[in-house]
Amino acid sequence: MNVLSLTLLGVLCSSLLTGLIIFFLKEESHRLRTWLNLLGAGLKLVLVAALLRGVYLGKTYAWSFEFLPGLPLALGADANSMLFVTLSTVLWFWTTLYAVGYLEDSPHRSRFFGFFSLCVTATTGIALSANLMTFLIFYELLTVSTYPLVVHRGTRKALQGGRVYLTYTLLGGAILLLAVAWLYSLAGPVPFKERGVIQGLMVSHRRELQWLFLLFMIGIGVKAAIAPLHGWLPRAMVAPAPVSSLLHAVAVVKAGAFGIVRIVYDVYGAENAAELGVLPPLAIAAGVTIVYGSVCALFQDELKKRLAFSTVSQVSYIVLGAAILGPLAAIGGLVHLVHQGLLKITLFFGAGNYAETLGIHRVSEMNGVGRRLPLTTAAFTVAALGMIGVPPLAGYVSKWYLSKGAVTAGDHWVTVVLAASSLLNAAYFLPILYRAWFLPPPEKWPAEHSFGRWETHWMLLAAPLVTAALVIWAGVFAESAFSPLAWVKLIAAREYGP
Amino acid sequence: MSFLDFLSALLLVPALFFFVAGTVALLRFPDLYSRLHALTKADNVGLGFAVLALMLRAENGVEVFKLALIWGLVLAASSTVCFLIGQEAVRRGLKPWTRQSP
Amino acid sequence: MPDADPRLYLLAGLALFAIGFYSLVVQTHLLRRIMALNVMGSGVFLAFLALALKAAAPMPDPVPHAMVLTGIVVAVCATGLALALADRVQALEANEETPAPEEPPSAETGSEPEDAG
Amino acid sequence: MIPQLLDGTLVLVVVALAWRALNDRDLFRGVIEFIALGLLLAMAWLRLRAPDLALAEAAVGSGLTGALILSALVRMRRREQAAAGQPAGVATGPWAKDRAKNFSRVLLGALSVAMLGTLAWAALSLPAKARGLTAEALARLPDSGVTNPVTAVLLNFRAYDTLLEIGVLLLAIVGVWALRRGEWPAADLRERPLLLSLLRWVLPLLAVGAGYLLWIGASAPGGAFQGGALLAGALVLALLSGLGRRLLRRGRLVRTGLTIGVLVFGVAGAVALGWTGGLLQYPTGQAGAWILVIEAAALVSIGLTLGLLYLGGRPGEK
Amino acid sequence: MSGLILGPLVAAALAFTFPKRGRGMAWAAAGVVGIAVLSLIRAVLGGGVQSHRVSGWGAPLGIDLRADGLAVLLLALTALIAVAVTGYAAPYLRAADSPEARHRERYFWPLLLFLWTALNALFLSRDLFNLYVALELLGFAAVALVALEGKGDALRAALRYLFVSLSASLFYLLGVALVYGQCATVDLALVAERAPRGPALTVALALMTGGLIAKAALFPLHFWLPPAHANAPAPVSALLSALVVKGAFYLLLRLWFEALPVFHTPAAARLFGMLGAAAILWGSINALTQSRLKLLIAYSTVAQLGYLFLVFPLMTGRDGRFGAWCGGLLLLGAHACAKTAMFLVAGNILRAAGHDRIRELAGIAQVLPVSAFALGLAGVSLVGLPPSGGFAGKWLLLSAGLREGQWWVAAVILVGSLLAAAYIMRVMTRAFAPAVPGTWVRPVPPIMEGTALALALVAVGMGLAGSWFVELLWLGGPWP
Repeated sequence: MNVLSLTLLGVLCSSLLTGLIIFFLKEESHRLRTWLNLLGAGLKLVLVAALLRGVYLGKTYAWSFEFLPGLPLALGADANSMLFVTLSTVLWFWTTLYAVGYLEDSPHRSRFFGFFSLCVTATTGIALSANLMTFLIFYELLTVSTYPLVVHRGTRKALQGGRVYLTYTLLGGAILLLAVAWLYSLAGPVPFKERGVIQGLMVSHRRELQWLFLLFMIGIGVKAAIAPLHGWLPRAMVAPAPVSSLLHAVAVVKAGAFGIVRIVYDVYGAENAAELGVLPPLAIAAGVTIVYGSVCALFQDELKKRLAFSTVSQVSYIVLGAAILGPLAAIGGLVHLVHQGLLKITLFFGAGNYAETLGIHRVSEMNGVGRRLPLTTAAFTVAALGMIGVPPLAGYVSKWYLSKGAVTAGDHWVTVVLAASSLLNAAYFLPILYRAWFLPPPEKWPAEHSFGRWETHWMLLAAPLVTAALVIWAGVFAESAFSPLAWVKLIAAREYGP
Repeated sequence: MSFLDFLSALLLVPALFFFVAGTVALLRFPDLYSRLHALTKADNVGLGFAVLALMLRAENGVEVFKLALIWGLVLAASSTVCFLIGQEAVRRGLKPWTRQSP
Repeated sequence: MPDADPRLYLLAGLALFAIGFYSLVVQTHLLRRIMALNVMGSGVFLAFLALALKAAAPMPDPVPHAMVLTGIVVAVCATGLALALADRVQALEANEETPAPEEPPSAETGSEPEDAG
Repeated sequence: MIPQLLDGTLVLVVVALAWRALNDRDLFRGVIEFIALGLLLAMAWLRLRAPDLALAEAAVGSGLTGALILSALVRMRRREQAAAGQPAGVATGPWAKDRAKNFSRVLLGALSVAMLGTLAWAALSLPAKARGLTAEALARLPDSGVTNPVTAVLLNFRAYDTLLEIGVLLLAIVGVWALRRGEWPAADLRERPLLLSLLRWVLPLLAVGAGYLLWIGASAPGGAFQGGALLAGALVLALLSGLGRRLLRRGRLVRTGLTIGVLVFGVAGAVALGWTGGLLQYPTGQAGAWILVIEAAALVSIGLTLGLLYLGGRPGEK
Repeated sequence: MSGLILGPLVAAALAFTFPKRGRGMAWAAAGVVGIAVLSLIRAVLGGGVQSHRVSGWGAPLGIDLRADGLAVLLLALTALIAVAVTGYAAPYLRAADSPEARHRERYFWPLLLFLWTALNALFLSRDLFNLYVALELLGFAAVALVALEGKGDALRAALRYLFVSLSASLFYLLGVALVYGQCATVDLALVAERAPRGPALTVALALMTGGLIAKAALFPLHFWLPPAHANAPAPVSALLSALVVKGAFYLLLRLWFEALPVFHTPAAARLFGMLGAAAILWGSINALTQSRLKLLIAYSTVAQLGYLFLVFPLMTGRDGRFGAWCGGLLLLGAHACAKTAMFLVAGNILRAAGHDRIRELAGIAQVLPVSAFALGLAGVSLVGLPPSGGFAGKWLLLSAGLREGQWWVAAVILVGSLLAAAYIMRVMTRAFAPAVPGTWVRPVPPIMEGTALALALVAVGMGLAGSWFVELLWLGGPWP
C-alpha cells in the first residue's frame, strides 16, 4: 500500500470516521460536532484537490481488497470519477455549513450528522469505485444511510416519504444486484474501463446483454428518477432542506445519473451499446422524462415539490447525453452532471432559507421575498436563470453541447425536446422570480425568525452565495482550462477518441 | 437328564400351579382384601417352589444364597406392601365383601 | 434355546415405532403423548438389539447394547423433563379455570435449604 | 418350534399391549399397561441376549418411568378434580369429536401404516448376517480393563458417549428443578411401623446390591447404570416413606452428589488427556482402576438423579 | 478440542453445585473455550483438518472428533455468541431483585453451559450415535431454557418444542440403527466408504433427514419455532435462533455431503430447495403480519433458515458447488450474529417498554439510539445489503444459482430480500417516529445495548472478511 492508495482511502475515511465519531457524541456537544464536521469536509476537500492534481498529472491511483475470492473491492481515480467526487466534495462542504446553521436547536443532531457523513462517504465511494461490485456496495450503502435523513423529522408524512423512498430504492437495488450478479457470472469481475469491458460477449451473449442493459437501467434508473421510476423523489422532499440538497444535487440522484454514465461508457462502452441498439430506447425515456418532469413542475404550488420535479427533468439531461452517441452529446451530459448539481443545490438552499427564515413553503407565498432576503433571492435568481439556460450561465453550456451533439448524431427530435424543456423551465421559474422581485411583500411573513446582522443566519447565507458564484464561474469561464467543461472534454476524448 | 434336573422340573409343577391359582384368584376374587390374599400367599408359595427348583440347578453356593435372598426379599416386600394396601383400604373405609352384599 | 429370529423383533420394533408415532400425533392428553414417545423409543431400541443379534458370533454385538443402554437413560431423562413440564402446563390450564395459587417459583425459592453456595 | 411360538407370542403381546397402553380409554389402565409393556420388553431383551439391558429396562424403563408417569397422573387427576370439581375418571381423548378430527385420524393412521410398510421394506432388505463390531470389540477387550464387553464399550471404547450421557442426566435434573418444586409424599412412618422396620434393613441391602452390581459389571451383566437404578429405587422408597427428607435438606451435599459423576468423569478425561494425550484415553494397564473410579462416581450421580426425578422437582419446604 | 467439551461441561456442573458462582463459571468456560477455539483455528489454518480419537481407539470401535473448516467456523460462531449472551444475560437476569429473578439466574447459567457443551460436541463429533446424544443434550437444554421464562405461553411452547425435539431425535436414532445395520459403523467417513445405494440407507437417510428438518424448523415443520423463540427470555431466543436450529442444519450438511453423498440426487436437492423457498416466502409473509416484535423476529428466522436449504440444489452441479457451500455458511454466520443482535435489542425494548407490540414502539431511535442502530445494522445484514455478511452470502448463492442456470433460486433470493426489507422497515419506521410519553418506563443498562450493537457490527463486518471465511471453509469441505 503506497501513499497514492492511502489518498484514496483518506478521501473515504475523512467523512466515514468523522461520521462514526459524531454518532457517539452527546447531543449537547454542539461546538465539537460542528468542528468535526467542518474538519472532515475540509480535509476531504484538500485530499480531493491533491487527487485531482495527481490524476491531471497522469498518476494512477488504485486500492483493492478481496472481500470474497475473485471479488475485489477496488477503488480508483479516473477522470470520470474525479468529476463526480470533486462535485460532491465541494458541494458537501457547503451543505455541511448550511446544515449546521439550518439545524441549530433541532433535536437528534448527532444522529443527523452521523448519517449525513455516511451518506457522503457512500457517494464518494460510488465516485471512486473501480469496479461494478464496489459500485453496488456503495450504492446500497447510500440507500441505507439516506433513509434516516429522509425520515429525520419523524412526522407521519416524513415516515411515509421514507417508506416510499426505501421501497423504490430497495426494489431498484434488488434489480441492480441481479444484473450485477448475472453480468459477473457471464464476464467475471467487471472493472470500469473506457469503451467498456464486454467486447468478448458481444457476439455470443447479445440477447443477454440487451436484457442486462434493461435491468441496469431499471435498477439505477430508480435513483436517477427516470420516469416512471421517479415517484419517490417528490415525496422525499419532506426531508429538511440540506437533505433535499443532498438528495437532489450531491448524492442520490447524482449517484443514479453517474451510475448510468458508468454503465454506458465504462461497462458497455458507448459504441458497443449503440451496436446493441439499446441507446435509442434510453434516449427516448430520457426525453420523455425531461418533458414530463417540466410539465409536472408547472403545476406545483409547493416550492420544494416544484424543484423536485424540476430535478426529475434535469437529471435526464445527463442520461440523454449518455444515450446519444458521439462526443459532443457526451460532453453536454457529463457537464450537466456538475452544472445541474450547482444549480439545484443553490435553488434548494434558497428554498430552505425561505422556509427557515420566513416560514414560506409555497410559491404563492413568495410575494416580495426579494426585498426581505435580497442576497438569497439573488442567488436563487442566478440558479433559476441557469436552469432555464440563459447564457452565459452554466445551464446554457450543457444545453448547447447537448443539442449540438444530437444534431451531429442525427437525432433532431432531441432539439425539440430541449427547446420545449427550456420553455417549460422558463414557465415555472419566471413567475417565481417575478413574484419575488416585483410583487409587494405581505404585512406579515408566515413565521419570521430574526438572525441579527444578516438577512438570515450567516451559514445559511454563505452556502447559496458560494454555489451561485460557482454557477456563474462554470458558465462564464467554461472555455478556460480550469472549468468542469475542460475536464469533461478530457473524458469524452478518452471515450470517443482514436 | 440328571436326577437333579428331574427334581427341579418336578418342583416347577407346583410352582406353576400356585402362580396360575394366584392369577385366577386375582382376577376372580370379589374384593380387595381377598385379592391381597391371592397375591401374597399363592404367588409367594409359587415363587418359593420356583426358587427351590432353580437352586437345584445352581452352579455354586453363592448362587444358592442369592436365590434365597431374592425369595426373602420378595416375602418381606410383599407382606409389607400387602399390609400397607390393606391399611390404606381400611382407612378409606372400604368394606370387606360378605356373602350378603351384592 | 436357540436364538430368536432377529427379523421378527426388528419388525416388532418398527411396529412399536409406528404405533408410538401415530399416538403421539393423534392423542391429546399429555401423559399419553409422553408414553407414546417412550413406546417409540422402545421400538427403536428393539430394532437396535435385533440388529445386534444378527452379528451374533460368538455373542451379540455389544456396541448396540451400549447404545441402547445410553438410549434408555436418555429416554427416562426425557420422560422426567417432559412430565415436569407437562405438569406445569396442566397446572396452568387448571388455574385458568379456577384461579387457585399454584406454585409460582417465587413463593419458596428463597427458602430452599442451604442456598448459600 | 416352541421357541418360535414363544417369540411370536411375546412379540404379538408386546405390540398389542403398546397399542392398548396408548389408546386405552381409561388413562389409568393405559399407564398400568404401559408398565406391563416395559416388563415384557425386558423379556424381549432377554430373548435378544441382552441381559444388561433387561436389567436396565426392568428397573428404569418400566419401573422408574412407570412410577414417574403414575405419580404425575395422580397429581394431574387431583388437580383436575380440584379445578373442575368433578371426577376426571376418563381423560379426554380424541374420540369422535367431529368429522374433521376423525378424518385427520384416518389420514394419520394411513400415513403411519405407510411409514411402517416402508420401514419394514427397508429393514428386511438389510443383510441377514451383519458384520457388526463384535469381532473388533472382542479383539480389543483384553486392553479395555474389564471383561464384560458392554461395560467395555460403555466406559472405554465409547466412553465419550457415556460422558455426555451422564451430562444429559444432570441436565435433566437441572431442567426439572428449574421447572417445579417437588412434591413430598405425605407419609408418617409412626403409623407404619412395619414399613419402617422393612426399610431399616432393605435400604442398606439395596445400597450393597448397587455396589455389587457396579463391581460385577466389569465381568458380568451389571454396571453403574443398573446399580444406579437400584440405588434410585432405594431412594424412591426412602422418599416415599419420608426417610429421605433429612438428606434433602442438605442442598449442597445433594447437588454435589448429583454432579459428582460429571465432575469425576470430566476430570478423569482431562487428566487422561494430560497423561496420554487422548481424551478419556486411560493409561495402559490402569484402565480397570480408572473405570471403577469413574463408575463409582457415576453410580452415585445416577442413583441420586433417577431417584430425585421421581420427586418431580427441586426439593424445598412449602 | 477436548477443552471445548470438558470446559463448559464441568463448568455447568460446578455452576449447578455452586449457584452463586454461575456467572463466574460461565466466564471461566468462556475463557477455556475461547483459547481452545483460537488455537484450533490456528491449527486448522496452519495444518489442515484436525482429528482426535477419543479414548485412543479410533473408528469404527471408538469415536472420532474432527475439526475441519466448517466445524471450526461454527465453533467460533458459537463461542462468539455465547460470550455475548453471557455478557448480556447478567444484567438482563438481574432486572429486579425478586425471587423469580434469583430463581431464573440460578438455573440459567448451568443450562447455558450445557447448551454450549452440546453445540461444541455436535460440531466436533464424527459419530452418528454420539451426535444423537449431543442432539438430545442440545434439545433438553434448549427446552429448559425456554421454560425458564415461566409464563404460560413459554411453558406451552417449551412443551411443544420438547415433543417435536424428542420425536425428531427418535426418527434420527431409528435412521442411525438402520445405518448401523447396513454398514456396521456409525462413523461418518466409514459410512461413506461402505454405503451402498439401496432401500435400507435410503429410508435411513429419509428418517434422519425428517428428524433433523423438524429440529431445524424447515417449512412445513417450523410450526414449533415461532412460539418457542418468541416466548423465551431474550438471550435464550438469541441462542435458539442463532445456534440451536443451525446445529440440526449442520448435521444435515454432514449427512448429505459427507456420510451419504451418493443420495444427493437432483430430485432430492430440488425438494430441499423447494422447501427452502417456501420457508422464505412463508416466513417472510408471516413476519410481515405479526404484531409483536419477537414473533416477527422468530418468523424471520423461519424465512432465513430457508436460504440455508438453497445450498442443496446449488450443490448438484460442478460450477456453483463451492460458491453455494460458502454462501450458505456465510449466510448462516451472518444470520446468527444479526439475529442475536435483534433478539437482544428486542430484550432491551421489552425491558424499556414492558412489552413488544410493534405499533406502540414509537421512538426507539430516540430513547434507545444504540439499540435502534443495532437493529438497523442487523436489518441491513438480514436484507442482504452490502457490505454485510448477509450480502456476501446471498451474493455467493446468487452467483452460484446464475452459474448453474437455476434462475428460480435467484428469483427467490431477491423476493425474499425484498420481503425482509419490508418487515424490517415496519419496525424501523416505528423507530424513527417521535416517542409517545409514557411508553418508555425503564432505563436499559449500557452493556445490554452495547452487546447487541457489537454483534450487529460483526454481522455487517463479516462481509468484508468473506475471503477469510472462504479460505477456512475450503479446508476439509466436500470436494473431490
